[in-house]
Amino acid sequence: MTTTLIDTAAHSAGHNDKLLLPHWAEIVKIIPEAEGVSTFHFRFTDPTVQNRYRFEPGQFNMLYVPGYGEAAISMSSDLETAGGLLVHTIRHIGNVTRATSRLKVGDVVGIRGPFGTSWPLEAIEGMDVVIACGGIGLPPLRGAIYRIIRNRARYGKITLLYGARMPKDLMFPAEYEAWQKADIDMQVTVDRGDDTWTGRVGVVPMWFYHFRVDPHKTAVLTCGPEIMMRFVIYEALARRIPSDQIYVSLERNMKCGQGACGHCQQGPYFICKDGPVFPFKALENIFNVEEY
Amino acid sequence: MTLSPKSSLKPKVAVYKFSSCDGCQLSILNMEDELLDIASAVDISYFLEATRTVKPGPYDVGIVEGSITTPHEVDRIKEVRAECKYLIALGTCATAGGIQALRNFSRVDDYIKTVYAHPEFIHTLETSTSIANNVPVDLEIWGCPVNKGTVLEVLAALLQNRRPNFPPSPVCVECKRRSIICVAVAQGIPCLGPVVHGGCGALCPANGRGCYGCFGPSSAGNFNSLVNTMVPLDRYPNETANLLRSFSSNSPAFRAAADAALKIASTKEAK
Amino acid sequence: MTDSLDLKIALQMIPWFNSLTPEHFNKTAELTHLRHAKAGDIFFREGDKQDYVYIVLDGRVSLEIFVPHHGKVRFYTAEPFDVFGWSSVTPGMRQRTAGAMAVLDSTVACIDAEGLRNFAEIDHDFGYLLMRRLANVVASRLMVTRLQLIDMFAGPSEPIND
Amino acid sequence: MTDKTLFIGSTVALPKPELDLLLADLRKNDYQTVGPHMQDESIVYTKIEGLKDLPRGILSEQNPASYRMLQTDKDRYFDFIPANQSWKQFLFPPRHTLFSASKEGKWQLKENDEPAPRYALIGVRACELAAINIQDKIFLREDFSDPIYRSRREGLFIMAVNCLDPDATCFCVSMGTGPRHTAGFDLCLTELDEVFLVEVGSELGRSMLAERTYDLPSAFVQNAANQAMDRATRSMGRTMDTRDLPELLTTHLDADRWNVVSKRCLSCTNCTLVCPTCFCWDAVDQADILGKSTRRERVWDSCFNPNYSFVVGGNTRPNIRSRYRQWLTHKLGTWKAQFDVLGCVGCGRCITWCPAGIDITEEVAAIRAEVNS
Repeated sequence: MTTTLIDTAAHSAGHNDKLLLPHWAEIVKIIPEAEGVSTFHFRFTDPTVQNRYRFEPGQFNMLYVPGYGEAAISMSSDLETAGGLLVHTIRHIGNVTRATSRLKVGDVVGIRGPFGTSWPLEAIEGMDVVIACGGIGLPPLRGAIYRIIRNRARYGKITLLYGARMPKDLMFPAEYEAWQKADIDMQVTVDRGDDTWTGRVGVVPMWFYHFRVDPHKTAVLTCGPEIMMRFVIYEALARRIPSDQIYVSLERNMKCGQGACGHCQQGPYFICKDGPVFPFKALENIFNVEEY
Repeated sequence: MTLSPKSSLKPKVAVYKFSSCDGCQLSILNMEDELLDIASAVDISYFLEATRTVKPGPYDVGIVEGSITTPHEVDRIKEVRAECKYLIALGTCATAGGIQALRNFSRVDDYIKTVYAHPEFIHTLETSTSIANNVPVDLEIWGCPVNKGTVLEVLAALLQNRRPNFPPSPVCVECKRRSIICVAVAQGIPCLGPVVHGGCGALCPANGRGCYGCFGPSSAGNFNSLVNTMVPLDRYPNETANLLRSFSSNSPAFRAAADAALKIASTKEAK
Repeated sequence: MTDSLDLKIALQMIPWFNSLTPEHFNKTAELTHLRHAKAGDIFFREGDKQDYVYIVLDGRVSLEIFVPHHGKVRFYTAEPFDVFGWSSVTPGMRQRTAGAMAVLDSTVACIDAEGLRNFAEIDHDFGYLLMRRLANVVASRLMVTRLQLIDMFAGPSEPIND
Repeated sequence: MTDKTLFIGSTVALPKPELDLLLADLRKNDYQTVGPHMQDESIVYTKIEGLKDLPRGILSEQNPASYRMLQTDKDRYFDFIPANQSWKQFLFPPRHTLFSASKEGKWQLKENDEPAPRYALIGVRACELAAINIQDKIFLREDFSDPIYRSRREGLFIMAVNCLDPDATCFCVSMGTGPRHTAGFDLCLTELDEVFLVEVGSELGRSMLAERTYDLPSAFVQNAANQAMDRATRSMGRTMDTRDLPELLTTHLDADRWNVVSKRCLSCTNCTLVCPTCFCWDAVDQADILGKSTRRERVWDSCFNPNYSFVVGGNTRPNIRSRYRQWLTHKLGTWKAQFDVLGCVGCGRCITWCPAGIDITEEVAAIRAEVNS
């Protein structure tokens, strides 16, 4: 059997006997975030499902739009913050995700889940945490940020490194102030700034050049384009942060979410069930192999 | 491309014919069960094969059957392109030049002299070429003739603003999903299936024939290996080369593969 | 006097200066002056030929190129202890290829590049340390540039299969 | 009069015509009897009623990219080696509708509640049973149980048959899966010229066989069967050195051999689709033109399909080299980490049915040689 790397939350939607059969969920709210990105709040139409549904930040659902198909999307909040609703921040670039961009409040989609492993929020208690994310990689970490803020005293220094292409592409800018107030060191950077941008211009891994970390008590959570994560990992390892304290969220083509359809395999793992969140230690031999 | 059947104006669709046998247009007309739904979703504004009533352009979607073989057609396809927002090349004539592209491999004058009593009246081009060789095309539907299910799926996808569901998997996938026995392995029949875009439902292998490649090259095909694999199975001289030089002969991948097949055969002969 | 004391204290904060011998440190300090810039102040413009290399002590300085039809594009910000204007120290020093402007109120150490180059010529031990530091700066800048060049946050070029 | 009481583990001699009655009994017990049948110059697995449907006197001759049948006049039915079809198609069907959805006001789901067919598989070889056991580990896990597979697997009757005449592409001995059955069947046949020796493997098998007329096998017959099976074990067409296989492959992802094989590989998916253990599938929607109804279907997929590994930004395995490497390193490497077994049973289908004749045993040997050189 595959080694379970992280203690995951038990699957709560009980789909074992109903293969790929989604539950309908109604759109309660839509918030435009940036160009081509919006956040959807969903409520299951079946109250039993709604009440039973639990997940941990970092996990994902399969969203189904009838006629279009399914897409794997991470939760971008946690249940407590969202008042029990399911929150997904979706970038409308694929067949299914573009279809969601045309949905309105009151429309329904199918949801299966939750699937996969979650951010190791308990395991890293007592540590300094560097959250390094880019682009659409922040939403899968937002639930973790909320969770950390609620239990702020249990963690050391928290730094959020967040990069985007341009200032207008930044997700959730309205929340940065609150996060800052919760004693999160916000290090926001863009690839290209304009005249009005007084923040940092550069890339996320650059932060490591400017700040010292205590490798033994620092955990890194990273999510974003694989190339960005590669450099974050490289910089973190160069600062002697152990590879089992660096957590990576991977993305692959997924059809089932249950390690059965085969699509998301990388090396010995099914990214959908053994991941998406892995300690980098588990990926050391496969992460940088070209086209593997 | 966004078409919405919900808007008060249904998208206007035009169907054109160039050099072809009309078989692909017939595939559209053959959708008896679905024609009512289609008519309720789109406005067939120009379709001479079906009706003489013509509504003026411009059109939202143009569906073009046939290849470009005359100077007149070269001009006309430009007009068609200009009056259609979204242009679909329908069938292998439109996507690769069709069977009439065989002329590209010889001298067209010789044919004309042989066939016509008064060759001076014939105005034709040296070559038969695809629509995309002449004007930009938004989508190509391969097949000789096209699979009507594919045409429906494309129309549905356009109306629903999604990617049409015809993955670039080879014909072999369709054979195996239908439990059809591989004709190449079990009967030694040359078959282009491994490198041909699926979509026909493995029609020929299901009838004990090798794939003729009328759905054109699949994006992942290994043509070199195909030629090395199939030429040794040839039951008569140049069988594999002839398969490659049939319906889709003028697609670049098939052209190169046919040349390679002929080369292997001639080296063998020399030995 | 006070100014030079301030300067030395400021320079001691920079990690690289800590690794210098007292002689090298003092010599470099002699070539350096502090500049307190207000947000919006310009350090240099594209095409300038002034001859300083800078180290940010506090604040933020942006490097920008004017691109016709796009206005000023900020492609890098120098943060505390970052070096900018480093090409002044390289042997083939030409004119500035980008502009530098303080985006926040900033304190910047300005080092006379010609003096630095001359000192490095005379004292190769110092020259080695200087060039080693510079190589690191250039390497990190190159890494950043590559990542920006990849445009990794841009949408996919091919349709995605979901 | 000898004691003819049957136990699990008993072996009896069944006159060949009795097989017809045995299959009829199975059908009376609501089983669909499926087994080998000649069709399209090959053997397929399809509905059969009795001996008349079985390939009488047929021998097979398999080589890379070639399957041929030889007709003999022998009154024997299981001397051929199975062709491209495997029992996978009955337990994990190539196409299966998952549900349909239609929009009448709101979207409504309609599950596919078609009852699972109850199959009696007639003529399952040892390598094929091993393959079923491997797919059990994939589809019937503690954390995931595939309802389509499970419902078909639970109702399954397995009439196994011992292989006596392996072909040139067989290597089940190397994989430790055959040619002789050891367990996991309801009944197991060993075919002799005159009779079937039938071993009882389960209570269900015992009860089905108990109705038939049979004899206790003579020592001579038993001996003949054992000799035939020993001969089969010694006449494997191919071998594969499985020592340290997962490590060998997963630590040599940069071997030059991947480049060599990628020049031959057609990326046509045949090896994966004929493989009795390959389990990849895709799920696709088929919507009507008005977008008011759709059917979601599960279909066999393959890691060689160009769309298989698409993610935002492109294909993670854009080349044939990376796709072939994924297949082989999974099948003979990481499969072990995932399911505690290798994904290959040595049936040789991928060798026979690869149009380019790529030989998995040869590829492994080549990588081993490259690594050791």
